[in-house]
Amino acid sequence: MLHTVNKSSFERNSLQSCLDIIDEKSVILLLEDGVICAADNTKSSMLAQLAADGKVFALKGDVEARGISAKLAENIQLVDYSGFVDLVVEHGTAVSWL
Amino acid sequence: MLHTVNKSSFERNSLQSCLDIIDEKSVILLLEDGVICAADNTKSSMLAQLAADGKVFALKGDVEARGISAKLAENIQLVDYSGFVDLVVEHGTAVSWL
Amino acid sequence: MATKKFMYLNRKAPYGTVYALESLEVVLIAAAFEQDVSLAFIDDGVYQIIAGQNTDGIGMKNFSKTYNALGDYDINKLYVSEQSLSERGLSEADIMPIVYEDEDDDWAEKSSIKIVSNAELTKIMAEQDVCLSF
Amino acid sequence: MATKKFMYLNRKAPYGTVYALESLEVVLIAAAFEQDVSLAFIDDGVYQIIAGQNTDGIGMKNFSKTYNALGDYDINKLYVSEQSLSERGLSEADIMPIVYEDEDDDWAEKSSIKIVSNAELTKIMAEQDVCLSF
Amino acid sequence: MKIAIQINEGPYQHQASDSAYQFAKAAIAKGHEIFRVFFYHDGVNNASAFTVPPQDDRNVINQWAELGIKNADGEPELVICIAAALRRGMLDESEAGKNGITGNNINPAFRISGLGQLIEAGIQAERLVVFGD
Amino acid sequence: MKIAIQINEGPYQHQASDSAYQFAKAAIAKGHEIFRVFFYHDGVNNASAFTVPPQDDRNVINQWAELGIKNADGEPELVICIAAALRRGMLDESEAGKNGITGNNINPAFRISGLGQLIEAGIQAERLVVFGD
Repeated sequence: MLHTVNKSSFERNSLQSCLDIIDEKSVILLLEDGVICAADNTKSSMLAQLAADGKVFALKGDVEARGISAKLAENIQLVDYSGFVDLVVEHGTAVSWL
Repeated sequence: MLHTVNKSSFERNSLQSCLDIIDEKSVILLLEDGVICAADNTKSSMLAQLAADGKVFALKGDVEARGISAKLAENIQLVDYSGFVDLVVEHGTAVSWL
Repeated sequence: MATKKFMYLNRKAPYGTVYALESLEVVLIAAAFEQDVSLAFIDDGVYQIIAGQNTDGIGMKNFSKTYNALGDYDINKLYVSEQSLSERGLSEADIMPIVYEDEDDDWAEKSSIKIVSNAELTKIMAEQDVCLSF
Repeated sequence: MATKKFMYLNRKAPYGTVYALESLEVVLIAAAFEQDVSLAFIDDGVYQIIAGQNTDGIGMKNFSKTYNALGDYDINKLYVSEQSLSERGLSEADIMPIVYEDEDDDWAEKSSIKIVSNAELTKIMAEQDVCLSF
Repeated sequence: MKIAIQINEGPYQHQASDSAYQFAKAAIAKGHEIFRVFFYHDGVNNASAFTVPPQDDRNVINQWAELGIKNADGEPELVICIAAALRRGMLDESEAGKNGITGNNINPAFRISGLGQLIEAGIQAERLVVFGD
Repeated sequence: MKIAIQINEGPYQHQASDSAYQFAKAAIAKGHEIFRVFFYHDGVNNASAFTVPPQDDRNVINQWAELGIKNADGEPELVICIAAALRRGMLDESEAGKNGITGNNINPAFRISGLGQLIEAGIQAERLVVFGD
């Protein structure tokens, strides 16, 4: 499955809720304000293991818009909208944590 | 000052942000989904001391709508909209933590 | 038409936002399409089905009774997160009775509410074809 | 007309929602009213004034340069939460330069950005007459 | 006391407008004056003349209209922000004409004006209360 | 692949509609089919024929209209939920007439229909992606 998270983990609980449920075959795409979860900060440990496993993606345009391109945590993979489409196609059911 | 919080402390960080800044002369009114912060739950300790000091109010209509009238934490004072108006009048500047 | 598994993911409290009400409106329509329908109540979404809601004081429509109709529409898989309940100081006893009549068991009345662990939710989620989030 | 102290409370990241942009639009209008204006950037609001924003990839207007105009409007009290910055792995060096010319100091160019502790924010907040939240 | 209100969200999606209405009604009942209600962001959608809510639900727009919040000159003090309104497709006859749009959709209990009206409300009123998401 | 989209928020206030548009455009560019875009909740406000955004900003409604998402019969597959639309003051000529409202405000690139269209999109499309707040 593809799980999408579009809110900052500082503002909302949606990333944590996603992490509580996600299975080992799933990947996460961070978009909109959700890219704040991809920055190197005090909450980065939430995603560190999944990122190391190659399962965390962030939308490049949203990362750049928020000025955090040079501040990403390790192992975050950037994708553009075309890559977002590929993730949807490849990973089956999409679950949005709104 | 009167600080209003209208979101659940499980969903958002707004109650915590308010608590980081509030001064000893201020009171808090919980309304809308913010009344979830007034329930007796694993986050009740956030408000326990302020509530004991008589500084935490919750909007009765919102508490009843969410079915938690019998589940409130200690020392939460219920007010109706008329009481909300009184709080605004009595406590000077109103700050909304949206 | 092929049958698909539809999950309705409810994570928000009622009344503060419209999502709970309009999600329920979709579910009622969905019943006519004879798909496999599940509802998940996670996070503050558990407040949608708490007993004793009374909206007289806020001037909004109390739609909580509508959940009782779900059984009549053959929608009887309401998964409620055990973790979300307990964090909020709630338990199964706080949830309103929502029942259905089991046609495979001589129309015995059964509860549609299933309290589930995160591990169970993970498994249920993994089986879905479509997830509608609100 | 009496002068009042107006606080603009910014707690949301830019672009994900419109609040940052429309808050800035109010501030620019507010300048004409010759009130005492302060802006607070707390929580994800600190991302509103981070350097190097580039919106080419999302098709939205990059309005971050507009903060530079605030000095020309005599708006030069931008309070940024130290705690919010450090939680997010950010520091003053990550904030775009936003300056004003101090008429009381031979028009010397000074920074409008003031990094403040929670205790300082508490004090600043307590002095306000009006708080606009977005 | 003179009280002003800012509303950041539209009708039905968020409770903001409902809460603000209940607050304003209670304030008026206690003898206070609602100096102005300023609708900003999606709040401008509260002024729609086109809403048709379900018969068993409240009509958020009519509730505001019935409160009849006006100034001494009889002008409505339910004010929607022009910049926010244009962006979101809320137009009175004058704005529609200026922008070459056929049709308009503002309930006459509301009026369109600039952001200065929000600042002015903050200055003139003794309290300003913000309702949002 | 056939992909359907659900959008829960209106234009400008939230990025949801922008993100969905960029996603849809990219999907079409890769040769996928956008089976339907279903606008629910405040998402119905994306269909406004009255929006006048600032000249230096994008026009969210026109962007959708220009994508020209249609079915084999040439009908728009930008569909707004009728129940959500009526509540929020989004009316086409037919609904305005039925409800005694003078005026209508739906961009012709969109059409109003029932919630069944969302379920049908979930059944017919191979993927459904939800954009919201």
